[in-house]
Amino acid sequence: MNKVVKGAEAAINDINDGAVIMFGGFGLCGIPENCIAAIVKKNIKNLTCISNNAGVDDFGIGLMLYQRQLKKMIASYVGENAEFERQLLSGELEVELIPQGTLATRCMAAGYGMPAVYVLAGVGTEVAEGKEVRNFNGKNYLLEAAFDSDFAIVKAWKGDTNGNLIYKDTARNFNPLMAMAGKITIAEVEELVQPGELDPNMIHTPGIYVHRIFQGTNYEKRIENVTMRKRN
Amino acid sequence: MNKVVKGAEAAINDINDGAVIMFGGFGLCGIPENCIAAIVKKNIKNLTCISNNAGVDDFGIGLMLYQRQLKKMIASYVGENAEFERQLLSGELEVELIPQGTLATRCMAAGYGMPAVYVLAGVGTEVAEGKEVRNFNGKNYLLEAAFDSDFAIVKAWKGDTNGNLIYKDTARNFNPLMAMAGKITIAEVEELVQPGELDPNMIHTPGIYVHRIFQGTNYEKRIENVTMRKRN
Amino acid sequence: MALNKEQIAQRIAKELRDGYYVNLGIGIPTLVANYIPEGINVTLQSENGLLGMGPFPFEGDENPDLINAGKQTVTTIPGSVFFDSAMSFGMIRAGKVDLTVLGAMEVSEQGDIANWKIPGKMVKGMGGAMDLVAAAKNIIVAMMHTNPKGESKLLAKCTLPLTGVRCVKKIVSDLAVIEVKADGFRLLERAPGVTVDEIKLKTAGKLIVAGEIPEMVF
Amino acid sequence: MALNKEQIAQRIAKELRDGYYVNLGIGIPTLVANYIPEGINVTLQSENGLLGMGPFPFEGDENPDLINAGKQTVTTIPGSVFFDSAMSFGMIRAGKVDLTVLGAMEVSEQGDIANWKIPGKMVKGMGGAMDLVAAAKNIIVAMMHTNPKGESKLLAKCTLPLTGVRCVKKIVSDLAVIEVKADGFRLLERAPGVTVDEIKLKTAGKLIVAGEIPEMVF
Repeated sequence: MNKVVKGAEAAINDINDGAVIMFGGFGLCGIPENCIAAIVKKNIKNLTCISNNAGVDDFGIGLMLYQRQLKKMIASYVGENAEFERQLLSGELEVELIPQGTLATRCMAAGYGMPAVYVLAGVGTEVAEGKEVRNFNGKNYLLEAAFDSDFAIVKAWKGDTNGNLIYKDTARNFNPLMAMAGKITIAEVEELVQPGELDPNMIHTPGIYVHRIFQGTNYEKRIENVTMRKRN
Repeated sequence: MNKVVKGAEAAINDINDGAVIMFGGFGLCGIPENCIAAIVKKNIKNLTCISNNAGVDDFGIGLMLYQRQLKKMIASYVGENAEFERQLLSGELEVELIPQGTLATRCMAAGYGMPAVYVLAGVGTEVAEGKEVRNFNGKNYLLEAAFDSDFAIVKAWKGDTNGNLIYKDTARNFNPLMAMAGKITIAEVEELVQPGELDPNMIHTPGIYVHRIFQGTNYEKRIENVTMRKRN
Repeated sequence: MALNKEQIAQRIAKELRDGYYVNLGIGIPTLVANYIPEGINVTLQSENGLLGMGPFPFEGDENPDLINAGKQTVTTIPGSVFFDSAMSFGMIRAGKVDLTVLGAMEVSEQGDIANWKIPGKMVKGMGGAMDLVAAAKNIIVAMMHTNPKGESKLLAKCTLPLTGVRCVKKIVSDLAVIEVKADGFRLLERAPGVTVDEIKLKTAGKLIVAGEIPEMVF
Repeated sequence: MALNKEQIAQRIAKELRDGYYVNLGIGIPTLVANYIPEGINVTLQSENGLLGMGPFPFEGDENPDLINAGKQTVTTIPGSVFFDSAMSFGMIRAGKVDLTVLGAMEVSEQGDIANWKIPGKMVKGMGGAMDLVAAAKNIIVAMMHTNPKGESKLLAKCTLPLTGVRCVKKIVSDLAVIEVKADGFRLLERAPGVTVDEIKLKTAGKLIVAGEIPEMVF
């Protein structure tokens, strides 16, 4: 059982038109740049994407939008993307906007074998339409289903050939949750090491959840809002 | 806001008769030895304990059993304890046995603000009696309520004065889950350090969940089944 | 004189208590971090997975892996901790975050809030706002009392799609500090030089004025 | 000749496939780890929070913080990982563990299993057994075909409180390898020298014998 693949092209080799894919990352932070580039290059169509955001116009998932590879986008916030708004308003793109914590929890539920979870977010709003509302201890909760995705594609800082992953800083975000949630999980890492090189106490995603892994190249790590303070 | 208390006696100072307390640990591995000793010394009565196991006859929660401090025990496995069996069969002790994964998940649910969770364990068995069974995608699940405990007492390897915790090896077990689940969470650690000394990427329990912390002393760390192989 | 954004942030900062864990939304709420009172220690939570958020980095120190929920570069402080998004919203949902400060397009006299969507016009998404308003123990809204056309944003009933129901506890606007009570908007404080009559005029929802209304003190 | 415990473990080990994640219960199942076939790489999961469980430690190397679900001292191997109990049972519940091997007091011809309680006599608790049998993709039971009194443990219906329903896929006993099918226990292999008639005699549930039944090969 060798989980190591040569690169992004090999990793996404069996992703076909119409697939449901989760992409880790928050904005452009912690996104699987190599796999996104490979999917753009291969021009796979009719994809359903589950991702917190939709990238920006010329980077991240925005590249797939530009090529009209997406049939449906499931996200919590898509505010940085003019092409997205255009496709949405023109009806070319189906969009499901869901609360960020609900998005995260529906990924976790899939990874933990829980078919659905009760959450507070969205009760009394249009998010609740058509969903079960249930009162526990005087509070109303919505029942939200676990995600069912064909592939989860995540980006980690370090990984070993067993598929164990460690994330860095806020680039962790949705990555460990989606890593648990894919029928097939693909991880690209900045540094791929041998088993035993990672401290077993400090691993965020156990390798049992990861099916393919490779060391990515040329990470651009674009920053959306560079915000700084002056040195005195 | 100072979370640091002087020691176990100060940490458990406001635990009174009748409290519902979670204790971290699996068997004798990763149990909060100092706090257990303080509760035994103070002889607090009528406690409801939530813990995977009930210690052994002369250590861990077994010490509380021996002093008849427990009204009710909620656990998954209590096989190492003759006094436990005696109190159970005589009716002195109320016992609720629940599947280990359900125990863990009910703790996690409390820490994540989920009022109840659907799990597979126990469907079609006596564990399911009186509980909602619901079919999702062709499989039956039981609805299990999040735990509601007054105190959670956990043991970590290292902690900082903000309450951030790191566990070691399989002594992690239920500790991070219970740490999230207590109305008041008390952490005893082998080494208490200043903020900044722990790598922010490698913390298992964020301090927001921890209300009191102290560095414990004289850890015995008794091993239940020392099992070894011969050197060739 | 109506408050400017910095002053709104400054007034909200007075609501902080020692030991609070606080989530600050984008815009005016972010500015609150600049006015934390002396002797008060608060920990900032950023819902993308950071507890103990520090100030913006110095030029050249920006780290693309370290951003806040507004996607701005930030820093850590001693004692910071990173976690995943499920745990982040887990601690919010479990009520561990003491205070959430966020902006609003509309607030109703029942405490409903609308701040995520203008049908047919704005489709950016709710991000974490619905999770925060549904679960935080205490929610303060930072907002302008009226929109650019001069229309009140404090209404009897929200007209825009809701973000959350009966959740706002307090409003600090450019004109007033208002508590949301069972029977309506209760006026607590006026901006310096702003009259009760002006606030009444600019509040479309039911405004309760009981006794003398003091001016804010900075 | 009936198999001894080591041989039962050895036969079960032949069911392992390369890349499997496996949870081995206490008793005979634990012994399976000693017979993993050449060229087959399996990773052992211990439900107290360890993936990649190594052998018992050498004398003097025991670590009280490092035990298995049977509370025995164990070791790690390169690539091991620790996690909490919720994640441990999460990966089990999500079907990520390919095979669970555990003991049983009774198995029914429908695949029900009883192994945690004898009313009025044994009240140790189910530990993780109910979670494992409810969720593992593939469950093999390692057991003696009969109890010490000679009574069959493979029944039409379990008499003891159940651990799980319709979950056992295969049984390896001291006498036979049996697959649990929709219509009953299907005999696949005999222990060397054990006759089909003896297995029939010692199986209280419905035994399906179709064609020639080969002897196990070791």
